Amino acid sequence: MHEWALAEAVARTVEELVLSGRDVKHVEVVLGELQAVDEEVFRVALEELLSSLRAEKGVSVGGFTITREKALFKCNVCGHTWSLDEWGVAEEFREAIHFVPEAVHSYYSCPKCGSRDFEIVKGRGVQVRVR
Amino acid sequence: MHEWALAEAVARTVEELVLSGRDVKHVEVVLGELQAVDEEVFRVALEELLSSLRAEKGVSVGGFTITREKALFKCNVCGHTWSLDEWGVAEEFREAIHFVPEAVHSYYSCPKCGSRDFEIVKGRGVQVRVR
Amino acid sequence: MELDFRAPLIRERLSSIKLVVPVASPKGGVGKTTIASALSVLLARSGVKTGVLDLDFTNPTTHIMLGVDTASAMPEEEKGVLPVRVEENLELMGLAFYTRDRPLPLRGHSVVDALREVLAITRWSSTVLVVDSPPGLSDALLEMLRLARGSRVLVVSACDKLSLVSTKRILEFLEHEGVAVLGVVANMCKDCRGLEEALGVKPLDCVPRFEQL
Amino acid sequence: MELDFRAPLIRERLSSIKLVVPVASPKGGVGKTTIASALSVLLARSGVKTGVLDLDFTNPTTHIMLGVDTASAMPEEEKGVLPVRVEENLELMGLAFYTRDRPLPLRGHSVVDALREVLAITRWSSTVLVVDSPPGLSDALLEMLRLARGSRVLVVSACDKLSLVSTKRILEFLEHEGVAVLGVVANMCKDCRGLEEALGVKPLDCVPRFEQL
Ligand SMILES: Nc1ncnc2c1ncn2[C@@H]1O[C@H](COP(=O)(O)OP(=O)(O)O)[C@@H](O)[C@H]1O
Ligand SMILES: Nc1ncnc2c1ncn2[C@@H]1O[C@H](COP(=O)(O)OP(=O)(O)O)[C@@H](O)[C@H]1O
Ligand SMILES: [Mg+2]
Ligand SMILES: [Mg+2]
Ligand SMILES: [Mg+2]
Ligand SMILES: [Mg+2]
Ligand code: NI
Ligand code: NI
Ligand SMILES: [Zn+2]
Ligand SMILES: [Zn+2]
Repeated sequence: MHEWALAEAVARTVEELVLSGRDVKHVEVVLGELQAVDEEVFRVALEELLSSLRAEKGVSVGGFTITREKALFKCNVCGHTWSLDEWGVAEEFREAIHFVPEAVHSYYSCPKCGSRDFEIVKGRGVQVRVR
Repeated sequence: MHEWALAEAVARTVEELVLSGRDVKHVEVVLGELQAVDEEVFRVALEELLSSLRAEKGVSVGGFTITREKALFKCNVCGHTWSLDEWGVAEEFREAIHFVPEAVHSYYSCPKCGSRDFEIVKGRGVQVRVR
Repeated sequence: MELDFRAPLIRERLSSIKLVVPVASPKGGVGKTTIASALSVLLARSGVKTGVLDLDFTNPTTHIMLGVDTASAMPEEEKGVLPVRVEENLELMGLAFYTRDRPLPLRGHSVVDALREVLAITRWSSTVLVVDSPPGLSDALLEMLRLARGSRVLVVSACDKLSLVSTKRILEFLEHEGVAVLGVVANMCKDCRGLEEALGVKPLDCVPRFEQL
Repeated sequence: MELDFRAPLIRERLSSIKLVVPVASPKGGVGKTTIASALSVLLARSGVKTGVLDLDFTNPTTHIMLGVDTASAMPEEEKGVLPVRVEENLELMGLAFYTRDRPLPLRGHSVVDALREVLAITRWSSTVLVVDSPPGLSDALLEMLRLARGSRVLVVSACDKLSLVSTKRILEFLEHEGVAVLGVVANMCKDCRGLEEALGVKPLDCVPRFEQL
């Protein structure tokens, strides 16, 4: 539950873009499934950060939306691709992966060949798209 | 001058594609500027390899063309992008880079900040496109 | 590197640190973890607020050298992540708290992503950050130097032939990059003159081999 | 991994080799290069045609251990590249022939590209290929094991705490990957029983610390 810090990263990026002269109409924050960010806690944090950004530094954006992206994995050894629906992460390891998604390589394998040499193709964690 | 081996790699890939049932109408071999492959020597080698492939294994392709791709670099430290025209590789290092293009990181730097932490964005070496 | 939304926050996190000291050598086993740990304890005990980052993500061992048990100590979560308190003035952050003794096989781009994530969420309360680097001149060290260009690198070198050529390489590399070097610590050497001749540089110190270590 | 036009030729090059033996440990300085070099010389002198690949691209040192001077010996070019002849039955290939004593800073994806290029163009005339791996569980070792899945890994371990946890990690990693392990060579250990207890595995051999090495 360090969603505040993740929201802070988004707010700092928006701040830098606006201060560099970019007119930011809309911010889309994509939450990748693997990191399992708590959307509500994140939303409240980002709202607070953006409002203080407006109040204290006069930096404002049109608005933001939060979307979700399914996780997709691809094995470098056998080429298999799969999702968390097909092969979940055990409960006890989710917190480590929540803080550092790459920790998934210590706890999770390709369901087809068992290798830990795979790519997180999609849905790793927080991404920001700006319009 | 190991163009024969580079042509052999192309021939082996074409062979595998055809034997796996793929109808290969046309092969485009792209020669990236950085590796400085000798086009003529490469062409003669590939022609010989493809004709023996046809004669010995009945594997044939429509035809092949050789195109060239300019090299483009991008510095990870300062973001500068540049080409070999702007900043050439010293003559004495070209042979090493000809055999292993990644050796460029021992002999060549970003012209703007001097860093050797850069990406070879385009034009590294041999690439194959099949239709 | 494409724009990464974590970059501005990473800059802010690192800006609170006065000095970043990567302890590095492309050669393995010359004493990076030992020297980084000893240095950080010395700094802490002389009153300097010191942080240690274990950058050897695929084989973290700094916590063992600092006597921190990853099973019982976890970084606290408070508007981010707080490094683990080792002793007064000394805090440690690394992936071992998340992966423990398990293997963490990572391709280079994953090392970069993990490093950016750690540097974005970690809230240091230190003035000096000692970075225990993995061997090699690859993603971990390159990305750390990219994110903290004002770093001053402490190069650790043993005195055998393999180490000397390795030390010459990283000194040359750091010179190209325009990254500052604090100097070379000669470690486990019977006699440091060989190193001086080979490198043309006087070692900052000549740490002997301690039998019982 | 996207299709790489070099893949079929790499398979062909490696198919002429009966046994690929990566000498590995995620820990640096445990003796990978020393054991890989000693093993390859022993094999060659017992009549086995042996090749050595220095996989430590960003800090190659195997040629020094094998006494090969990269300034005077270059791989010959003949329909590809022939490894350098070290002695009868022993040949060596690595990037040091191209980059010598210079630093070669490489991000992981570049290590992969360079390895594929070397394996595609190199024409081995050996039955056994000993691969001197760099420390860490990253691109070099992962890609080598991906390209040569039938490898049998020789794990080198020292006996101190840092090495033992590192050895446990790579043994666990290789088990997940389903990659065969020849065994563990205990190196520079005063007494190997500690290793046996910690790993629950009997070392293949217990190589002492040779003072003059
Ligand atoms: N000065 C020293 N005296 C005795 N042993 C040492 C000394 N420095 C390092 N070592 C030992 O050498 C091994 C490698 O040291 P380490 O710090 O892990 O090197 P690196 O981090 O460079 O791989 C460790 O077992 C460590 O205990
Ligand atoms: N059995 C041994 N006795 C004495 N010195 C050794 C022994 N094995 C390795 N060394 C020395 O230890 C250092 C590290 O060995 P090296 O083979 O380079 O390890 P790695 O390749 O695992 O990093 C080298 O200077 C080497 O000469
Ligand atoms: Mg290093
Ligand atoms: Mg270390
Ligand atoms: Mg290894
Ligand atoms: Mg080595
Ligand atoms: Ni959280
Ligand atoms: Ni050539
Ligand atoms: Zn798989
Ligand atoms: Zn630059």
